[in-house]
Amino acid sequence: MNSSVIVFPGSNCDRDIAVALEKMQFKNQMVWHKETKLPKSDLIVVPGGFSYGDYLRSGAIAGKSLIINEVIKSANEGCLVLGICNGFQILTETGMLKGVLLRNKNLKFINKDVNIKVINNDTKFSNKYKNNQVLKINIAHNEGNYFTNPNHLKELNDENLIAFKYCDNNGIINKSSNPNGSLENIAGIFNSKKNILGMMPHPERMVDNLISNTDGVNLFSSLLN
Amino acid sequence: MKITDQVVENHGLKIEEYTNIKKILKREPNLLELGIFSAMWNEHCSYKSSRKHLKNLPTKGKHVIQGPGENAGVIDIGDDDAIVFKIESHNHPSYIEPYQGAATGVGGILRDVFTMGARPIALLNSIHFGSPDHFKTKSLLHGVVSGIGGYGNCIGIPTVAGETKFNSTYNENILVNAMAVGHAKKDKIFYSKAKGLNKSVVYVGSKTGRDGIHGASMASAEFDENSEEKKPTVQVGDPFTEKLLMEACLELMKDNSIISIQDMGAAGLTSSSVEMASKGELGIEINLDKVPCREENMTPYEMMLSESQERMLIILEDGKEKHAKEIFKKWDLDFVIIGKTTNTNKLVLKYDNIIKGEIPINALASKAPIYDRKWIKKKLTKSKVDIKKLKKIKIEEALIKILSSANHSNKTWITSQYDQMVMCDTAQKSGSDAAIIRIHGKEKAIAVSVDSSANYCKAHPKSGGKQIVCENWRNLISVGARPIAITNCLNFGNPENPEVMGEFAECLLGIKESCEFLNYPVVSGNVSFYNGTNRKNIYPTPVIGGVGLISKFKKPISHQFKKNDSNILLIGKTFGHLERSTLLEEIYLISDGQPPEINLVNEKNNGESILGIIKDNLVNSVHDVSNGGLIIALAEMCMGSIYGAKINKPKKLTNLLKYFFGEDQGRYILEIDKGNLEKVEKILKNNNIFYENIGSTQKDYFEIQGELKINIKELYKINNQWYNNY
Amino acid sequence: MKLILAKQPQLNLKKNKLKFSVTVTLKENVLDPQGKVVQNTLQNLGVENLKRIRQGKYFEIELNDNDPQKAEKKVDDMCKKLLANLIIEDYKVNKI
Amino acid sequence: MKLILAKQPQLNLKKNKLKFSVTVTLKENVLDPQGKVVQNTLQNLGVENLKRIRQGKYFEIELNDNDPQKAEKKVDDMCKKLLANLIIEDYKVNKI
Ligand SMILES: Nc1ncnc2c1ncn2[C@@H]1O[C@H](COP(=O)(O)OP(=O)(O)O)[C@@H](O)[C@H]1O
Ligand SMILES: [Mg+2]
Repeated sequence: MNSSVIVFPGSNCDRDIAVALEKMQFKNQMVWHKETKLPKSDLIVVPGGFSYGDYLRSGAIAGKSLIINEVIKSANEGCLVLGICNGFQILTETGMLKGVLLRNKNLKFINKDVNIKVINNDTKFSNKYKNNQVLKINIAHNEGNYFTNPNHLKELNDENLIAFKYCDNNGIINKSSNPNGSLENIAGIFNSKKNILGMMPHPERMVDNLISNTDGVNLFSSLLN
Repeated sequence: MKITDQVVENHGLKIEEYTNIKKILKREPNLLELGIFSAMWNEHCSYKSSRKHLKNLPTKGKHVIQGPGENAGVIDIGDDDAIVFKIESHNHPSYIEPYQGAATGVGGILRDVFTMGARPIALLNSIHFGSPDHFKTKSLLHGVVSGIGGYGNCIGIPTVAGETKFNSTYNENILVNAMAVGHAKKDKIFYSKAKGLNKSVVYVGSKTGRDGIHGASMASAEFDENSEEKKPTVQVGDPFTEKLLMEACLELMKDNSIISIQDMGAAGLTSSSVEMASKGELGIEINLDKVPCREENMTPYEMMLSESQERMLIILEDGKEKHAKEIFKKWDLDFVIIGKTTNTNKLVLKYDNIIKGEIPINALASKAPIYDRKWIKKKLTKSKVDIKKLKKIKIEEALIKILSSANHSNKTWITSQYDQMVMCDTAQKSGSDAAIIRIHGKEKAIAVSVDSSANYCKAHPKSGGKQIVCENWRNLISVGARPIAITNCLNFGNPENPEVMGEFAECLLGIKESCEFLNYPVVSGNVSFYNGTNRKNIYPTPVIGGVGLISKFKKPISHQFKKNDSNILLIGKTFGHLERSTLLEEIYLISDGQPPEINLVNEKNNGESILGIIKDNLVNSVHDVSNGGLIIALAEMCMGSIYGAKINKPKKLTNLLKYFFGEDQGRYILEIDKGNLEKVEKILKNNNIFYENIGSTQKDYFEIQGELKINIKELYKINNQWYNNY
Repeated sequence: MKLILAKQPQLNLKKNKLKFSVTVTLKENVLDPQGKVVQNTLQNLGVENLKRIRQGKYFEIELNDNDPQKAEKKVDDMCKKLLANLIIEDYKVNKI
Repeated sequence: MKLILAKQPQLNLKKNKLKFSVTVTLKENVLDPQGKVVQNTLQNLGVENLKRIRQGKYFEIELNDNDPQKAEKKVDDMCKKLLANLIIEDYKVNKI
């Protein structure tokens, strides 16, 4: 499977995702944001980091880059797009995913391993997980507080477009297992065609037992499936 | 402008120093030249008070590729890998503007590391605040922590370890020391020494503004009245630009374009150009019209003394300008040839086609003053505490009080604000004795830790200096790493005060002794004097940053208990040294006793043996015993685990407070499977190591027979409340 | 007690509502990394004749006070105490 | 060339300098965690009668244009294009 990772000035999880993709046998290419053409890809990843320093609003400036138009075009043609952390923020800024990511409720950067629950495993991104499976995945962000309007929230629920929700060890979704104030504990969402996934947790950090765990592996193997 | 005594003084120079400048120049300097002298001759750049003492530190060893004298130290970790690291202080700016002060501190030390061709792989910090009750402490804590996180998180380098302490000695002068560690290829290290004539001197990075011109010694009286307003002494960090600068430099470093490279740190363009020329025994000519400026109408004086961040100076090989420029253009950074190397051995500054300043390089470097300041020896206090006379306290109560105190509380509130995982090589995060970072794509890893002990150093600087090196060494040993080398940040008061100077001199003697004995050389460092106000100097606070190597990294060793019913061994002798202990300080508010003694022979023997035991895979967990003594160390091994411990009452030492809270040095706790006990005991006996079998692990409870029994979840809670309630 | 109070219609409170805006900006010579990036981005998006953009903070503060002068003094105090760091920032208070 | 240009008095530029301020605030129904924390902190510092604080962004934009109306339109465009996220934010432009 061919993948492309878009690199913006200030991206800093680009190497990490590339390592994970290659480990999972993707044929990966890095694509610099000034480029105007995307290599042929089955998967486009918009990685985490601080594109443009997170200045103005996280993701806002990257959302205006040249390459983004290509990403949108590919997505419209059905290409899979995965936005992680800052990548999720960028995808919402471009409108590819609805809603916004606000400052964390406690106004602090949060880095920790959190539990998330698989809400919909009937997608290209999650078919190797079980529904309601609890994963332990690292988060690292300032703005992960997902917010959207009531209509869209209803759509997310009705159409089963929520990918992951923050939960506790036992899979219970409640206020105290919500790290950042996110609406309904949402940690990741799909677009209506389910070919775009945006998520705050970092699956690429969870592919190596020596460093963390391997709870992120099945996201990549789902894609290969 | 006429240079009066007042102008000289405003530049932080002594009248005798000014006389000396005139003698060297054989004329009066102009204001620009005076500014340059003041930047180069101040304590920060010239090390005029410390150099004499620093010279004695051991700086060589079989792993040392580059010792002190470059932007950072470099050590060999086998194959073609090298580790580049250094620590630096940013104390004063952080007190004025904690967020930006701390952030730019991180930015500065990162530049020191990637300047040498290393990709930074870890950040550490040592931060000291005043008493939690002091009205400024809370906002300083918040500001500093978010500043450190803000910079490191944005640039994408994990902040993996550090230390945080509170003591009223820092009420008016906090300490913010940042350490950076990078990885380079051994044959691709870049130095600041200029070479060759007529080479292009290139300015890259951010534009120059009026930031931080001359910090404290600014000639305020000589500018117009609103100049004070115009010249903020605190810089704003721009981690985004630094990230671009780092990537651009590392990209350019892939081939052979660079002759020499130097970041613009303190005293900006002045010190970077002088340093390159001085090391290369060359001259340098700069055309100031070319310097990219952020603001209008900047004067040569301002350009030369600005401390704007995120800038570098590079000397390029002939014909490489176009290639280099393209790289910096790709990263949207300024790239301007501002001068060339010359054979005049002078710094020549041109502006408007006129020579505005001309100073022999050696006048700024080798002829800078060096002082042998007066210092007096500290007498060891005789005061002894009679424990029997103190108010009785239950062991359990003392334990809980200490675990819930500011200094001994769990630091997750801080560390969860730092990205510790980015780069995906952090195998052990903060919260452990030392962090472990895997070398990317390799089987080996390094361990890193920073440590200080102002309390011990205040009591007896030499023992304190000795102790802190050992504590740092122990932390690395505890995670199974062979300690290789250290960097040090020496935070002291006013060196013109003979007592402070004495603290400095003696601390260094202690550091030297330990480093020599342990074969643990100093490869880089930084001195920060004048910490204190109103004649109140801070406690002497040397901070040691150590790097160790794990050649075959299979799994991280941490201090949490791993299994049920394994044996707990205490390595090293317990005498029950309670003077200057955490117990006395936290419970009885007594802190004027002697520090514990260091026995370097035992220290080395214990450490080496444990390293061997870890290598042979005979332990489940390891922890060194430090502040708070045995009981705190044991409690730490329980917290965060599902296993606690059942500890026997000591057989010999009868005073339980002494046994459990004593701070005797050179001790470790090992958790050993029953099946491995015999093997481990044999090794310990063969190596002549004193040890005690003090109990075993058990589920759920931390217990000292007949004294206390606490649920470990409860302990964890107690240990985690302080920051959240502060 | 509290609950009951909260449910009371807050009519009388409305009367003495005062509203201020505060803008906090970096001092002239202080680097403004955000403004710089915003300016570059707009230029790349084709906006011409941009001379300079500086970014700052904005606060809207509503007070249940009725003396405008005292209230303004209070807002001024807040700026000094918390909203602005006078070493690198300036601020302006406006009644709105 | 450049050198000479830089030294020319920049009088003619001054003439057509226009300056705008932009404030960007979160829409009424969007939670404002920053404002809330600022408000709590001030209350803890002893400030009384605080009804509400909302935090937003502030921009000062200088243009080398001479038609104020066209310029204002341009600033309005910048807001729509980049400075504000209209899903959650409102903005206001003022000539200053
Ligand atoms: N305490 C110390 N121990 C050993 N070396 C030191 C110490 N302090 C400074 N040095 C060395 O002196 C040199 C100059 O230090 P410094 O001025 O802090 O460097 P920089 O110019 O990179 O900021 C460096 O090589 C540094 O490693
Ligand atoms: Mg340096």
